[in-house]
Amino acid sequence: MDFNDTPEEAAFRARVKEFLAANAARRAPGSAEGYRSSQSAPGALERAKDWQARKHSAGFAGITWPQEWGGRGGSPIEQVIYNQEEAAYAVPRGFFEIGLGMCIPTVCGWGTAEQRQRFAPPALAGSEIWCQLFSEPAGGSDLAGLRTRAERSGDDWIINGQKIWTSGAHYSDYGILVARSDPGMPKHKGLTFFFLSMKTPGVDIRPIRQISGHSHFNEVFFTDVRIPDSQRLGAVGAGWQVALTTLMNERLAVGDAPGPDFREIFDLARRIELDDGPAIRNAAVRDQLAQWYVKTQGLKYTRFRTMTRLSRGETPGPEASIGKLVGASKLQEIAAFGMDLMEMGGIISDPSVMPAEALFQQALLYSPALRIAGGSDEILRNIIAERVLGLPADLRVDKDVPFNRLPTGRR
Amino acid sequence: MDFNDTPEEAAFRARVKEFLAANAARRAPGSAEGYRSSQSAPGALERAKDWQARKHSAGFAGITWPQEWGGRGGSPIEQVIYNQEEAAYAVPRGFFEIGLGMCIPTVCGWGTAEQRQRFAPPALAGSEIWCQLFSEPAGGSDLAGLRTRAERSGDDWIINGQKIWTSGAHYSDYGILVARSDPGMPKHKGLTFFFLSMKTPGVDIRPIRQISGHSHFNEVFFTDVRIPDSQRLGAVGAGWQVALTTLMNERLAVGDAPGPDFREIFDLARRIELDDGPAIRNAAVRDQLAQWYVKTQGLKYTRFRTMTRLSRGETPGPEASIGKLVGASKLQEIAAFGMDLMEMGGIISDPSVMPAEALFQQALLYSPALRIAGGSDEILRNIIAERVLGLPADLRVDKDVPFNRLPTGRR
Amino acid sequence: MNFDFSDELKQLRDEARRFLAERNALAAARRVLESDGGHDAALWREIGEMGWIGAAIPEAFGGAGLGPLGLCVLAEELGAALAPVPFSSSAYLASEAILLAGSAAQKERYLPKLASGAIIGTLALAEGPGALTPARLGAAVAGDRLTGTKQPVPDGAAADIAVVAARGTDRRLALFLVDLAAAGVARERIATIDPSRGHARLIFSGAAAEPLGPAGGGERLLERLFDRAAVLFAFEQLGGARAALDMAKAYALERYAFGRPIGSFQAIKHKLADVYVAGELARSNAYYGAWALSQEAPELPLAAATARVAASDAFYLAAKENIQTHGGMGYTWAFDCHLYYRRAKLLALALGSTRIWKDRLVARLETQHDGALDGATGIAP
Amino acid sequence: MNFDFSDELKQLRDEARRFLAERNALAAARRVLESDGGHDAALWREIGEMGWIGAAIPEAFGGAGLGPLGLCVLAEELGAALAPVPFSSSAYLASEAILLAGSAAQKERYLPKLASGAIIGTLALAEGPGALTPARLGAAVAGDRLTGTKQPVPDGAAADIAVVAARGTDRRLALFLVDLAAAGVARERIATIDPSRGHARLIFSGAAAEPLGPAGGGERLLERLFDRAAVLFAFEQLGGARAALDMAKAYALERYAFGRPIGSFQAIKHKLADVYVAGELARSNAYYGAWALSQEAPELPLAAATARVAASDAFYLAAKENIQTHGGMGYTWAFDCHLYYRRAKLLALALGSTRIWKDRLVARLETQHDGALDGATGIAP
Repeated sequence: MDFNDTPEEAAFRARVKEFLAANAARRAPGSAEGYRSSQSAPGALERAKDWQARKHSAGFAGITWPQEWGGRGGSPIEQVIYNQEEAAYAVPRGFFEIGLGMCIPTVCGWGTAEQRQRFAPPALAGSEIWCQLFSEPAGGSDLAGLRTRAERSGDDWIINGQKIWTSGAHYSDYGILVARSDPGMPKHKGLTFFFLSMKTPGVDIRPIRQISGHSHFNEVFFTDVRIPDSQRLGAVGAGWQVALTTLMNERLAVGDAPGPDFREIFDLARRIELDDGPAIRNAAVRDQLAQWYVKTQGLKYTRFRTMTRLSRGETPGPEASIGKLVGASKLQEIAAFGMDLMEMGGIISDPSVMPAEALFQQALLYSPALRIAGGSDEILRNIIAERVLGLPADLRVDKDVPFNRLPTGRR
Repeated sequence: MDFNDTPEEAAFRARVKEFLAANAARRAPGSAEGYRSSQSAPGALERAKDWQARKHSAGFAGITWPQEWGGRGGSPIEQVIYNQEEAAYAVPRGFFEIGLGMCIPTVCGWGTAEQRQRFAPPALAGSEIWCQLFSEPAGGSDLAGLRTRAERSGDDWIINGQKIWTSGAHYSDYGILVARSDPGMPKHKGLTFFFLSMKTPGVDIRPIRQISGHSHFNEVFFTDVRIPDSQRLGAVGAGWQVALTTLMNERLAVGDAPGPDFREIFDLARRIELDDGPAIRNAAVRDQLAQWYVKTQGLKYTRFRTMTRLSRGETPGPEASIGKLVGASKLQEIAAFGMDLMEMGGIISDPSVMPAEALFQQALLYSPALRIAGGSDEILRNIIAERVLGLPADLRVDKDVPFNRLPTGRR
Repeated sequence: MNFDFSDELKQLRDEARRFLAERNALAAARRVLESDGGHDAALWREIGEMGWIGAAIPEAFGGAGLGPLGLCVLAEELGAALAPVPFSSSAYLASEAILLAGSAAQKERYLPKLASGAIIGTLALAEGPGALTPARLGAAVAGDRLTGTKQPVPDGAAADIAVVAARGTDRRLALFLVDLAAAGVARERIATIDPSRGHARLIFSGAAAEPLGPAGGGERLLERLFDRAAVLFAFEQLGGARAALDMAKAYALERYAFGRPIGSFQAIKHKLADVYVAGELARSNAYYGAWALSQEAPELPLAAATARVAASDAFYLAAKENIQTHGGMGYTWAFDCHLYYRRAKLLALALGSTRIWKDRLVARLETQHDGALDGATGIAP
Repeated sequence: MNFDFSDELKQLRDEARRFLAERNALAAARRVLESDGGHDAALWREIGEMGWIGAAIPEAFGGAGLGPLGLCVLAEELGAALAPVPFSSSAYLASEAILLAGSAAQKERYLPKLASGAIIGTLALAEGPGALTPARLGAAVAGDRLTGTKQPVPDGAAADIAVVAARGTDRRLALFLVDLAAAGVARERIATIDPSRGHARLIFSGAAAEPLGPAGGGERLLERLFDRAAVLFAFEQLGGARAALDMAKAYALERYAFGRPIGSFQAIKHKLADVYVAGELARSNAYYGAWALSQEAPELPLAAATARVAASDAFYLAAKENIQTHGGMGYTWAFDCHLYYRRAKLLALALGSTRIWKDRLVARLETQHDGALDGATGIAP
């Protein structure tokens, strides 16, 4: 039982460290970077593309990708090592994960050799960005409940409908799309999968404003959008199977959600005075701190167990699935508790007068999204119960019924 | 907004107080009476019968029953007032509630005039005790899933099967029974309802030992038990409708579950020393105490709201349904927390050396039953969601299928 | 036993509910949120005309003389509608403070205008993040001049007068009445987590301040004021909790996933059942607080703390799980879920956190005679 | 990164699992429960023969020399099987105390017999209900004679020797070794919530006691002993949590209600998902504790407190919700659910409540240099 790299891992880590030290600036410790808010900073996209190009030249883009796609042909543990080291640096994040983690692997897996050669290298080099057009307003947790129509018209398909929660649609060059090509078939059987240029006429992108005031997601409207059949991935009606491979490519989460975590609430408790002395001396505060520490460390060492499996070339075990479920609620609790420690003044959200630059107040507003996006708490518990514990799936009324006969609500 | 009785209620309360003062001894405050354990004390049954007879003579048995059944013809609020006052006295409890609250009303509601005359008066006077034979091993929360067979044989029915969780079967004279008369019908449609003497040949009663060591429940086995058709209540196949009327007669819970409640944990916190002083001075303890106080008072004033409705002759509102759901978990938490305050010595269950005569240790062991018996936490949340909030029922696969075609598990 | 509001008060409640629905107070709250406008002046005027603001102010001072129970039923409806008006600041805090401690002259001078809504009052207490104790109080009055900075002051940009907590000449905590239009008062809007209610920073530099209540009596007076306000805030929170649950319930019935309403999944059903239970316990505790408040009962301090803790937790839970029930839609700006979530946290901190109130609750229990605990066994009042 | 046990230790774990299943340790626990017999002597003998008890005792003293990681993997299996043997008392407490503080002579005298199981050791610390502080300690040694009463002493009726915490002649807390068969020792079984493990009251009236470790070093020694034991107990608790979840899972699949397995209802699915999550977090924390223990790392005190809190809560949750998942059957004596429930609470109090350990955890964090918190951000070890 040790925390050391294997000799190979250590060598790789050393190369990563060297590259980062030479090419990027270290992140200030405890820096209060709001949830993804840095993405909307001016010039962020350009900086991100530049950084991706540098990573690519140095061979650290697409670490786990096969070499024939332009990747490094490395192991998942190498990707984890890279991410660990990069996390200490102030580099742009959040622009390429979806494209490189989900879109391009799908295009490469289901597309032609020409398509692979055309799309993989520029994505890897950061010159083309991809987004994923799956979710719909009527869908939510029920991804396959999508209604966007794809109708055949000669060698083309005509797309009409609406997607939602599309991260980065506004700066993406291409997107992958699932649409319903046959509403008379049962839900999972009438879907077909495409990719398209986001500049195609009829594509209309509108940002969604979140509670936090930021807009990290978009609605994307399709009005008679024409896609050539050559941009279909997989067979007509086999869109669900293709989509499943996309979803299986979800990258390993390495870090926690950005925001106040144990360190921040512990620091606050040490600094702030309650009516009867420093918060850290209050037994109720200590009790609560200890519980979060236990969770925070539990998640950390759970990741270590996952890394151990990766390091051996094994598939991560079920323990990898609990991070977001535990972390999102913990973040929301810590945000609210931090505000409580500030008492009547805790509602102020002006960073200039608040401890931790109002990080707790910001987190109160963005943490609800983390309990929902990318699998709600409820869906994650279902997944653990079914895939890890082997309990039966929920009863389904929507499996063998033609999609257009399924009951729908007003929402 | 006041807590006073109406003049009529006050007059009734005065008569109750007078009766109790003249006929019973006051309960010692904070007396540590274990969960129903007093029922198994020697002579308890005789004392209970004697007390019931006295209540009956004084007109306080069957307060809400119609006078033609021998009752008082009073109002629900009068029953509540009686229960409130009686709660302060050390009188036997727990032998007649099921018979008078559920069995006899069903017999009287569905039986003949002769049956009413034959069975109501002795039940009311305490000379005959009734039990309810509904639950089965395979049933649990799914009451209608019962499998005990009733087969017609001339003017009789032959009963074979097993009931479980029958309180008081061993001291009961009669019982009400639902059995399956047609397993080829859907679940709720093949049931028929009976009553029978518990002395009928073929009835075998075996106590069930609980975690706590007590046996408040029984298994009842039926082997070729013969019941005349005249003891059928309701039509053949209409047993479920009859059973529903029984279940609707569930009496209003007035008190909390016996055991350590807020007062006991508060007293313990004031008396016991932690490593750094009296527990009551510890902020984490105070925080927890306050939360239980809020729940305890919330339940108390919720009962006041129910009583207000009863006092006006209205049906209790949805607020009446939350008592057991909140109270049972609270009891389990208080028990565990009380033990925690006692630290390493908290595991001792010998009453002679423990605070509160080991009431917390006892409650740890009997409180799990309270989260299950009479509607599990999960069933109660379903009931609140469906009947109070109007959310849809769970999907049912067992509604329109012949009972003998339903899937069953190994348990 | 009549543990309920009178028919007259229920009628007032129903009227309030109808009026706020007609005026679409929730949409007004959103307008304020979008504009950072502080409050809806037109709605405030109408509310004043209907006599709501002065519900608990005696008729002799221009109020409706309904007593605090009148404020309770109104508070619930204002809370459910998220009405963007300075009601709590003016009615629960400023008016109540003057009623509790004002001289006859002060009452005559301020209460009629507060009752009609002609002027807005508020309480200026907090001095930034952190618990405020008498020892840490920075604001001070020398002679009749106030110096110091208060933030956040609810409705501080719109208020005409403020009751300000400051050290008196004797260095002890006292309350003072300050005309905010006078010289020596500067104010700036400050950002909070709930822009549907305006908050300000008040900077006093030698502003004229007249004592409210006896010198050195400020601490006791604040405690009494907070106990009373805790009950009124609890009703506002109850209303919010009710509305958030109604919103979640409606969405759970309308929204389908996997071919069925999401409200048919136990994960949603049981979540909303728990929200309902917390709301009912809070309601029952708030009713008891209302009784104690209306009777000036010795039980008020304990009842107020109990009502406060229950209502703060119930509203926050309802608002938080309303977002969760709405899924992705729940965290969009366009849906109203966040308005309740913001307001829930705002109100939970407005009179100090539940941590403080829980500690206070136990302290009050400790000083009760032993018999007071009998109530907890649930047998009799 | 190799955050896992070695293949050798995994093999030991698998053997232990197989052996305990073959011996049906759970049925043995029930027999002890029914008979109040204290422990299963035959099982104890076999375990001793296999070298488990001395897993962490150096070979020089008759042990297997596997170090504490050996005890960790065995503890998990003993915990899962609820094995009714005095393993924790003898191996985690008595042997560890002698290893930590014993003189060469004491080690030579006791460890080989403890390792083989020929004698049983225990720790006698608590003096009835309530937190034990040095100031409250009643047991005292004058000269070499011990007087005082200890309860509950785990395996106190079966033990041959006890490590006893008492005041020394200098009035300070120290540990002493006492031969329980000697004069001046009376013992009585006492009832606890978990009769599947025997506990006793030990009454010392002038019993011979020899010092273990330096005079006045008892407090520090106990703290070190408890930190080490906390990790070992955590593994026992992990095993219990795993077994209780397995039991609940199996029942949820086998038991049908409303025509479907109860495990298909979200109320059960999500409950068991939460139990699983708590168990995984506890497992990860326990692994870190095992690493710190095996390395004698300076991180041990903090890691031990973290592992202890996580494991105590996880096992209790799993045991409690296993009963709930079983419904009515869950609270019958005949089903095994209550054995896990009893054991969970027993172990959660055995080294002091989680309240104490949480406080200790924060105290240890406070004394860490700032960098220690970096771990919490989850980036690197």
